[in-house]
Amino acid sequence: MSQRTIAEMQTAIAMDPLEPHVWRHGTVVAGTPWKNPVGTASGTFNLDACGGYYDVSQMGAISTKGVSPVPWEGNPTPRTAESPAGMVNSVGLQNPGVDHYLVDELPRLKALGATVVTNVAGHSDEDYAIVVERLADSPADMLEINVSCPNVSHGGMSVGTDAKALNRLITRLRGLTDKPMVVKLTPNVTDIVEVARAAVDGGADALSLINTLVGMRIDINTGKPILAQGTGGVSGPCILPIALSFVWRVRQALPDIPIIGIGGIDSGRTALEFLYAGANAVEVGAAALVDPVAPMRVARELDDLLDERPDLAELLKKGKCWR
Amino acid sequence: MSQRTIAEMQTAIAMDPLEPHVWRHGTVVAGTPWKNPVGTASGTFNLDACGGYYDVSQMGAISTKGVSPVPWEGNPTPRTAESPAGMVNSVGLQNPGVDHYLVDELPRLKALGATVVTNVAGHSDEDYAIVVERLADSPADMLEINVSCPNVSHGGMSVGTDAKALNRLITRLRGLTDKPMVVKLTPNVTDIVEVARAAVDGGADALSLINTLVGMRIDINTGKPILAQGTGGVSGPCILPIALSFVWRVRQALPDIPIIGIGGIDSGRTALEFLYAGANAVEVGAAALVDPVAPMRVARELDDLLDERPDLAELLKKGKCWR
Amino acid sequence: MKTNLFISTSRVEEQAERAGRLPGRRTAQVTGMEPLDRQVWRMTIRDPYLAAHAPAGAFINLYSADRMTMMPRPFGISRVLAGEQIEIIFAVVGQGTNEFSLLQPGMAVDLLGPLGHGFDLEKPADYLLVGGGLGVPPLIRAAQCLQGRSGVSTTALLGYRDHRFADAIMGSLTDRLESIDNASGDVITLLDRVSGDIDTERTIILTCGPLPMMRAVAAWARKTGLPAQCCMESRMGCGYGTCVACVVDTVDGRLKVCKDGPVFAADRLIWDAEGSKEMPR
Amino acid sequence: MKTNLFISTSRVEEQAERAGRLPGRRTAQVTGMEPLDRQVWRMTIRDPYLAAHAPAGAFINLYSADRMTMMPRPFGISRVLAGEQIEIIFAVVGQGTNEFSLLQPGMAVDLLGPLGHGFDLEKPADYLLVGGGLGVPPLIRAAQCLQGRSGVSTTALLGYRDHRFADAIMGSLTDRLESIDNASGDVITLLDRVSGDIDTERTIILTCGPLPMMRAVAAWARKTGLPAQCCMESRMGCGYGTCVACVVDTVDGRLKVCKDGPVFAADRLIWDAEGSKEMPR
Ligand SMILES: Cc1cc2nc3c(=O)[nH]c(=O)nc-3n(C[C@H](O)[C@H](O)[C@H](O)COP(=O)(O)OP(=O)(O)OC[C@H]3O[C@@H](n4cnc5c(N)ncnc54)[C@H](O)[C@@H]3O)c2cc1C
Ligand SMILES: Cc1cc2nc3c(=O)[nH]c(=O)nc-3n(C[C@H](O)[C@H](O)[C@H](O)COP(=O)(O)OP(=O)(O)OC[C@H]3O[C@@H](n4cnc5c(N)ncnc54)[C@H](O)[C@@H]3O)c2cc1C
Ligand SMILES: Cc1cc2nc3c(=O)[nH]c(=O)nc-3n(C[C@H](O)[C@H](O)[C@H](O)COP(=O)(O)O)c2cc1C
Ligand SMILES: Cc1cc2nc3c(=O)[nH]c(=O)nc-3n(C[C@H](O)[C@H](O)[C@H](O)COP(=O)(O)O)c2cc1C
Ligand code: FES
Ligand code: FES
Repeated sequence: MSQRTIAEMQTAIAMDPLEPHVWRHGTVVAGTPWKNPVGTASGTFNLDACGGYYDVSQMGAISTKGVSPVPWEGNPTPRTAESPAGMVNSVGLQNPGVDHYLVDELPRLKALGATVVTNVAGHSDEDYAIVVERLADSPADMLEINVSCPNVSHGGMSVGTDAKALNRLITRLRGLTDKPMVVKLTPNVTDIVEVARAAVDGGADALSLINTLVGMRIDINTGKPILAQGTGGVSGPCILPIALSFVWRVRQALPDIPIIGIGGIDSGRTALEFLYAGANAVEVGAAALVDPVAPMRVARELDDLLDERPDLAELLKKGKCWR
Repeated sequence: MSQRTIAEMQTAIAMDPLEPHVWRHGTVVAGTPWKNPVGTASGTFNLDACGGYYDVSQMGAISTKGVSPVPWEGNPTPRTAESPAGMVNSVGLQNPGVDHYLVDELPRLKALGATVVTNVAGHSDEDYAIVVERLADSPADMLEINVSCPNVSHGGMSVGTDAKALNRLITRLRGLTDKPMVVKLTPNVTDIVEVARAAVDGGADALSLINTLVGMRIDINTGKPILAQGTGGVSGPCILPIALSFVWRVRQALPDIPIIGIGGIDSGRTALEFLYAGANAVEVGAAALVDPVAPMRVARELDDLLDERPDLAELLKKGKCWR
Repeated sequence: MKTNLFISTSRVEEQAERAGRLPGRRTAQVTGMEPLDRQVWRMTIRDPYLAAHAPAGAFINLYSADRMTMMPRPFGISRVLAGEQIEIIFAVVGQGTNEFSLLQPGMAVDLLGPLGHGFDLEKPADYLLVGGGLGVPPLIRAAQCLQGRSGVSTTALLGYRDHRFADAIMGSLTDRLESIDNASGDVITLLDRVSGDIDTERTIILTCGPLPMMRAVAAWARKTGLPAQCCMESRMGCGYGTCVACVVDTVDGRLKVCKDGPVFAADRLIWDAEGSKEMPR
Repeated sequence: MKTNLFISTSRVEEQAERAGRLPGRRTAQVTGMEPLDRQVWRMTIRDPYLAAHAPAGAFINLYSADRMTMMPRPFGISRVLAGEQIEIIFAVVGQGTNEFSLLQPGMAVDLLGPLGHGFDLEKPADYLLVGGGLGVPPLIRAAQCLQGRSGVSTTALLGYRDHRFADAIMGSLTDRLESIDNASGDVITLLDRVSGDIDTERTIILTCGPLPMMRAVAAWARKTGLPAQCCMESRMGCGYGTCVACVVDTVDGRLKVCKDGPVFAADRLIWDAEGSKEMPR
């Protein structure tokens, strides 16, 4: 988003992100080919909502909203608060449950031709295991284990901040499926490398990071938090530099693990920063909430930027990353 | 910065932050009275630079740049990169050392009538101890132990992320001075409450938080980090919601410890959010870099906002906090 | 000053049409800005797609030009006007609305829409439009859609804090208008006043306003046996159905105000559930 | 669209004067915007304080109206013009400069300044103004300050990538002007060309441009035994001396480009130290 010259802005303006496009630069994440390196981030994509605005099959991948063993009600409202260049949410994984997902969103996405990353939520190891088992022979292309949601009281982030617990969980899930398994990490930790290693040692095929940072806003007219839940998770451009450094640090420590970079991406240029930080692919989250077409626009902008970077494009195509 | 109505904006526009002002709402931090609850944050105040723009004695307190036992050179340049609604810095505590500080900035600040919080830096327990000893009978009003700088390789953040090491350090420093001792915490930890407790148990009279979050930007033309150092510390409005939640969580766990809230404050309203989150005072950092008068403007705006909140104002005056 | 990454109304609308999609976020031109009251503004925007697709009860998202405040600001569409324009009426309550009030004709604003599922106006009926304050705009659009329909009558009952800023516009579109300000009572006072004239077989209530008001109107409708449609407010994360931030509790589960609503049948809403705790103005 | 929390030039300047302080960040009016080259603009701004206090080599910070990009953008003052105006000349290289290039006369921009410690022009001398590309603006101001001074002569030697966008302005202020573009050589070519005409006793070099160019000029000056003053660039965090981001290594230690500089004597600078690694354009 920075460093866009007039000429580049004119290109952006001239670009029609909805026009049929032949992707020139794909990527491969843990053996799964993506049409391009840009996916939607979990919780910021909904087929009925987004499908109206662009051809979702043309995304690199679609990471769907976290699914739990049974339907979850989520948290009380208000569930969002604005913050500078970002937002705080405490949706709390409201979702209709894995059974509904298997007969509704997943088959519809696959019928459209989308590459699907199914985001898995749970309150306990048992919950995660149930969902992973149910998905084991579904048409989902990849599973993304969300051990990093700050908005649920059990499971979620509490697993993702404890390397031992995480290792135990991932080891268990590894026994339940052969699907490529991505573990989604939380930035709310002292040592991301320790947690990343625990996931990889447990059998993760890839890592995705970051999930949201714990945050809040206060209503100065009441003196109380804006979110009914008190705190929530911060996302959006504001977390970009933080997310980049997490990806960078994990990449320095683990040169071979596929990484999906997430956090504050709102343009081809910010996506590219993640690729240079060592990510194999990226996902667009909050930016899609303020512009439904954003993920597709980011993908198109990145396709153009990669034209001028054949070395990087070549690495991605081979499932490798920039060092 | 949000929720400012036209009427309020006109007030802001009409306000002259340089006009002589009688502060109506002071605070007390660990026994030290502040003229108002707004200080400058360490590293974003320099007497020669800021003194030209406003009467620095009128701030609640002046937290000066971290001082080390000997002069430090800091990191190579570039030392700053922009990020959405914020910045990343890797200054690395360049400073002329405690001896220079004792004969130069400190006496000049005291001669002006400022309340001074001296920020202490070190690469080792020994370093901190030397500086604290040198300051023990200086005219500094408070000491702020910076165990949270992400930009130095030893000491700094490595102490602030390890509860045991922190407790040991603070216990040692406690033996060296009777001055009110503030410990400045880093947000780059899994469990802020554990670290906060370690500092308080070691003898901290107050806590200040947050220091910067680890972050980085990458130059997409070179594929390399913009900062010479690679990563740095993120500050500015972008970290506001994150900082608020850290203050809130520490306040929930430790109802009595005085807290100085820091992170993304750029207006009386954002300062007020910290007071409602449980802070006894606040400090303005990056906002001062993009508007020299910002700390004074924030203090003036807050003084007005506290007029309408006598309960809160009364608590602060007594050294207590909002619950 | 505005440097915008998004593309102008006409281009986005063309692109979307070509691709058979909904038009996404786009930059449109402000064509008018007029104060209706202290801190209440009437703004018109030129956007061909919106002008052609603006069901009563639908809303649009406006976005700040300052990307530091990035979230959507939803506003009900109050009228469609000649020249491919739509109108909104809004109060200045914070950063975003303050910024919008400073826009001048000729300037640009980013928007998304139309959004939401509006009022059901299918039936020929006597419509009672019960609105409070900044809840009146979607009812104005309802009145506009109903105007001139055969077998339809419209009565607006409007409650205001003080100045009756929407009476002039609403009055020109309805058969009857009664309004009241805080000092003299609320819309329930008005409902009681007109209740004698109501044909309970033919009457449908449409309501929009602060939550306590709508709760009272829904209770009144239940008591009187009239069907009521409520246009809800909620703090939104996207406004188009993707983030699940804006939910309200209904007998059919937690539904999205932005996509399943904002209009819900009064008897489907669970009025005291957690999901509807936030007080709209 | 701009909703600004900062106050207009005149008010801030008055307030500061009353308090005996420097004027802080303020909102000033753009009075002119003209392209000098592809992506190079000449912009004028009305600000009485700046017009009265603009030493050669001083710069100002401009700030984006989009608070998502909040850091200062420093630009050398190129001239003071009638009507309490100052001029800057800038290239579009990123988000901020792109936004500034879209400003129109009458629009507002936030600024801070004057900043920095400029050229020492005390001595009557033959001044050699050696500039490259966007390093020329502060030398234009130097020429303006020197113009008409008795016992002073000025020769400008300017190197450009391609178009010689500053020649017209500089030519009107100096006694002699030589310029060159990348295809034909660099400023060292020009220095060598004029070296025969130089009175080494009376000549002072002022230089500003890309770091490699200034390094070469400093080496040439050393060789020739001429004093040189270099106007440096550095990535800044504040621009007024508070953050210690912008340092450069000198024989006197790591100094701040924004406050101790941007002008330093060539022989005080340590040319190859880490502290000056960043390549200005
Ligand atoms: C479906 C719908 C239709 C609406 N129609 C109108 C209308 O026709 N006229 C009108 O004046 N207002 C309307 N509102 C309320 C309007 O959206 C808010 O007043 C406005 O978003 C406030 O923005 P701000 O930046 O000034 O306030 P800020 O408080 O600075 O906004 C901060 C954030 O909170 C959100 N927010 C603040 N207040 C509300 C609120 N009451 N409801 C929902 N979100 C809020 C904003 O959208 C923004 O994301 C409507 C709200 C909804 C949900
Ligand atoms: C003392 C000084 C005087 C200058 N005078 C002029 C001048 O007269 N004319 C002119 O065209 N340019 C000048 N520059 C360079 C000018 O400041 C940058 O080109 C401009 O800040 C780029 O902003 P941007 O938003 O377009 O770029 P972005 O890359 O989007 O900016 C991101 C951040 O990096 C900083 N930055 C980017 N490039 C540079 C650079 N080369 N030097 C320092 N900081 C940079 C910006 O200030 C901003 O904080 C000067 C720089 C300095 C330090
Ligand atoms: C409203 C909302 C809901 C989210 N829900 C989920 C979720 O269900 N599962 C998950 O792994 N991450 C979830 N996230 C986190 C995002 O996928 C992403 O990691 C985060 O928002 C950072 O990216 P961004 O800055 O691009 O938004 C959610 C984020 C938002 C804003
Ligand atoms: C350029 C810069 C230098 C800093 N130097 C110090 C320092 O020396 N000691 C310290 O404790 N914190 C230092 N900080 C951290 C700030 O004091 C503050 O904790 C942080 O920036 C968050 O507040 P903000 O968002 O208001 O800037 C520095 C921050 C910046 C931006
Ligand atoms: S606001 Fe996002 S689903 Fe309704
Ligand atoms: S830029 Fe901050 S000290 Fe120079």
